[in-house]
Amino acid sequence: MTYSEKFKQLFMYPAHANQIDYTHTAEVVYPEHGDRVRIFVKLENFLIKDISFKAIGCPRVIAASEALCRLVNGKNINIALEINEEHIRQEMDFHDKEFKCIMAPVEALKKALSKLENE
Amino acid sequence: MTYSEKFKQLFMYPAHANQIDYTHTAEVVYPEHGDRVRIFVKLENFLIKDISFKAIGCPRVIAASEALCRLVNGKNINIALEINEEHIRQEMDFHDKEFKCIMAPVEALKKALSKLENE
Amino acid sequence: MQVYLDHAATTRVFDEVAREVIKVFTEQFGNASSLHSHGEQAKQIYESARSKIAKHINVLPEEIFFTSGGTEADNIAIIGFLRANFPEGGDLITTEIEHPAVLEVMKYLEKLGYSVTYLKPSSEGYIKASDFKKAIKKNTVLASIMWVNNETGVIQPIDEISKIAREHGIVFHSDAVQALGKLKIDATLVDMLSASGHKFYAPKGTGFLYVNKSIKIHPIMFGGGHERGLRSGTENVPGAHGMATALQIIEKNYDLWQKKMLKFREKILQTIEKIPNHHINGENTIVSHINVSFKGINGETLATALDMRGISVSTASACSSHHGSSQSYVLKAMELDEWIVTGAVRITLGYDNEEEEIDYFNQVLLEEVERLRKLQE
Amino acid sequence: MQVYLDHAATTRVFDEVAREVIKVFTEQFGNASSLHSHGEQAKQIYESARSKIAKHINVLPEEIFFTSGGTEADNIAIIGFLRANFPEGGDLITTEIEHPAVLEVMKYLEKLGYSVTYLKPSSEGYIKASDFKKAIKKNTVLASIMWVNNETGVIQPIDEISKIAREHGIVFHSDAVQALGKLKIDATLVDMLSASGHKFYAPKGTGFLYVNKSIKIHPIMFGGGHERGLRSGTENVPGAHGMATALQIIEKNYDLWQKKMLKFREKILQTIEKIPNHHINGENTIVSHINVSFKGINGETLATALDMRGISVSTASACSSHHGSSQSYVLKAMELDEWIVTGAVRITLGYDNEEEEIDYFNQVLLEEVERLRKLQE
Ligand SMILES: Cc1ncc(COP(=O)(O)O)c(C=O)c1O
Ligand SMILES: Cc1ncc(COP(=O)(O)O)c(C=O)c1O
Ligand code: FES
Ligand code: FES
Repeated sequence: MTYSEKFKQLFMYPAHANQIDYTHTAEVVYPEHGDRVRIFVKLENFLIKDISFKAIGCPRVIAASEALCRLVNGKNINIALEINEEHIRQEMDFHDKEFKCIMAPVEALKKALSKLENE
Repeated sequence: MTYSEKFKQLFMYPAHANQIDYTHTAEVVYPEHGDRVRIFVKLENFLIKDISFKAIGCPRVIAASEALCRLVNGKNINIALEINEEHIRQEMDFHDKEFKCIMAPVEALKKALSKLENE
Repeated sequence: MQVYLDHAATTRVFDEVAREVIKVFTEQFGNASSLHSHGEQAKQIYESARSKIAKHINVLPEEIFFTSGGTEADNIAIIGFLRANFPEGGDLITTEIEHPAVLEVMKYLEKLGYSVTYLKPSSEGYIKASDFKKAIKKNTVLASIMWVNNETGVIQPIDEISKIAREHGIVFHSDAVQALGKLKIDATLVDMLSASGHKFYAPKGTGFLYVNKSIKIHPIMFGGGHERGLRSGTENVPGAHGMATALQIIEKNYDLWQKKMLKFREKILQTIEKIPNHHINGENTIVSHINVSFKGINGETLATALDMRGISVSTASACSSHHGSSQSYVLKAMELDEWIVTGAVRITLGYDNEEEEIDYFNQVLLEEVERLRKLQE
Repeated sequence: MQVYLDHAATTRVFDEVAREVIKVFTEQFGNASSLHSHGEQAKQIYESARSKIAKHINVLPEEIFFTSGGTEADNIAIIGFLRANFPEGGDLITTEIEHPAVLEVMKYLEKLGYSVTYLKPSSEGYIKASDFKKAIKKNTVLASIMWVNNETGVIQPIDEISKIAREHGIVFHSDAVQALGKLKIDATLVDMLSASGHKFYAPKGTGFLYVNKSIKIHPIMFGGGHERGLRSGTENVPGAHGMATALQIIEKNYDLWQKKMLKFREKILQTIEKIPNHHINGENTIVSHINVSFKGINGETLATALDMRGISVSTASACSSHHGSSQSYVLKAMELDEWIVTGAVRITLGYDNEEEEIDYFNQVLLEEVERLRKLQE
């Protein structure tokens, strides 16, 4: 499979796979694919001050995790919660619609923030 | 099919396809092969003083006709009558036993000389 | 001088095609099904070849399936179509003048219980569309009629037959092995079409089958599911690229080369006209093809004499066993005289022939016909 | 640096082979079935290739049949043998770890009414001869067991199985696609053997089938009756010559190259030993083959990371659809842990690899495994 230069940058040089002081976290697992993503968020006044991920799985899930982090870091959570498949695909420059697991990090982020909504 | 240099010489440069004053002649036809050979012999005291052929048919029948003429020209008819398949093959340097029509000229010679025996 | 005039048997790979194939052998050598970049590079070349070939015959890339040659394309088309759609039987229409790659498939199918109608050609080597129409039965499910015959070079009325086949809902396959690269082919006239690379200056062991996307077809060989399941086996990337390259070269030079062929053809025909008692076998042929008989001269004998003088032509009447001379079933089906059938030689021009080669051929032809006729006088 | 370590998928055509093939493309380009000298020259090269290949595997030239690849050879062997000898049915023995070119044929035959016994490998990837013996039934007519497995590289006990098959009068076919050129093969151990040229540095679209002369076999494709009726289609002379040339080059350099491979293998294994939590998949493999899993790293992910650094290896666990990750049926049959199956990458050395390539690979492997594991911590 050929990947774009953007994809390659995300997959090979993820900047958000670090450890951060987080306020919220959640994990999503796609068991049939062996994909597992945990998102850590440091929230301050509905602002995503910092974000990071842990990922195990296919190249797409790793690249998508980094893509999400880049998209939402420093943003208001309202913007973060509007991230959809198309945004992720654009950021990854990856357009094969067959692969759904690129949504695992988005789901994890929503799950993490859903706790906030319940607070 | 690859043919030997000897075969090529016989087929391309037959020296005995000329017209001669003959004393005996006979024709043999292999109808299923479309081969037809006539042998002309000029006999003098049981000596083949001259011999020639006419041939229509496959390359092998033409080469064999010339081979026979070369083998028996100037020879005693006893020698001529002993010519067999092996002699012809050697003279032609052609060793594929599948092809029987190389015996057509030999048969024609024998037929021509058989008239002599009956005389 | 060595003169090759047997381009209907096979062609010399174009130098440029050879260079391109070598590049793929050693640079884009990956397996087109591999996910890594070596595989991707190969896949790109492979799919680009598919697109170019599709365009050449006016169909879609996904309608092209690569095969190992014309024989395999014919087999997949006919057997694969019947397995997928009419496994229980049916009537097939073909001709008496097909290549064995179709005829032997038909014989196999007859053993399996299919019925086959064989159309007879005219004495000019032509299948009449009206005969095709008459042959249609209620249970006719497939027709296989070649685009150009390999012995006579006669172009068959594919457009007329196509119309009738469509009116009757009969799927129409055409063996275009002798047509590709020699005629401008619009494959949308038919539902399936076979081609073979080595007939158009590409490497041996290559070919393709066009299958209209509306046609369901099964494989005849099983494995990794390549070519969307129709033809398993590691993709022959250099071969496909070789075919596409050759067809592009032909497209680019087509008009020029056709003119050249026509000129050479005229020169040869003028020479033949000088020789009494000959017969040209087949009318309305492709430009590169001349099939001719000289009375009293066995075709094999003339071909051998020419060969010994450096010229390769072919004959369908070689004697191959003690069972007698094997004769061309194509010329026999045309009901030509015995001397024509046994005397036929096939002269097929190629884009790589030179004028001096043609001149040499003409001279030798005159000499050898005269010489061989003298052997009988 | 570009490093190709996927030689089990396909190989780069040797430069010398490429040059030889080109020569045939443009000089001995005749049709091997033509009677003229262009044809004769081609035929000589073709038959000489057949002899060399026959000698390489210790059989007779007339026992070698050229095909378009390994897939076709497997199909002809199995289907052709059954059509000729047991058209009514019978029991077949094969393994769970065969290539699809055998497994899919078996599935097809099951639909036709044959019964098939699939032998399970040990967790080391090995088919036990004793299991083969136990599987034999009264109506067992054919066994098809590969010489070397394409995923693990494990060498199967062909000699032991051969003995048992002979004792029971069972015809024995072996898919030796991954063995040719890598092991010294004595094909007389089996009755039929398949090979594929592009796996041993010859062009794609080439292959051959050995059939012991005592075995009756039918074609699966019909046409001009080439290859003594078993495989119709214009002879791929350059392809056959390419295969013979490649095998001769390998014969000449065999000992030297095996030593080189062994050294490279040791270097890679030493690197792998430095990495905790790995598993080598398969024991008693050919020298060029290493299949390994690293805990916590998806095989596709590691292969992709290596690819992005210029290194081509392969994995059998790529996710190819929304239906979930497809896993290697070979490793699953070996009943290895889930992480091993999804983590496996296949590293296959070639005779054309250089030491600096191996050193680069080792360094990158260490770095990428560490990096990818860190993503999880
Ligand atoms: C009309 C026709 N069909 C089919 C074939 C078979 O093609 P191939 O020999 O490439 O398989 C040929 C040539 O041999 C042919 O001339
Ligand atoms: C063991 C085995 N058998 C058969 C094949 C099929 O060979 P080919 O793709 O050349 O038809 C392969 C390779 O793909 C293989 O590895
Ligand atoms: S593993 Fe299936 S797409 Fe990620
Ligand atoms: S024609 Fe049959 S061998 Fe002379």
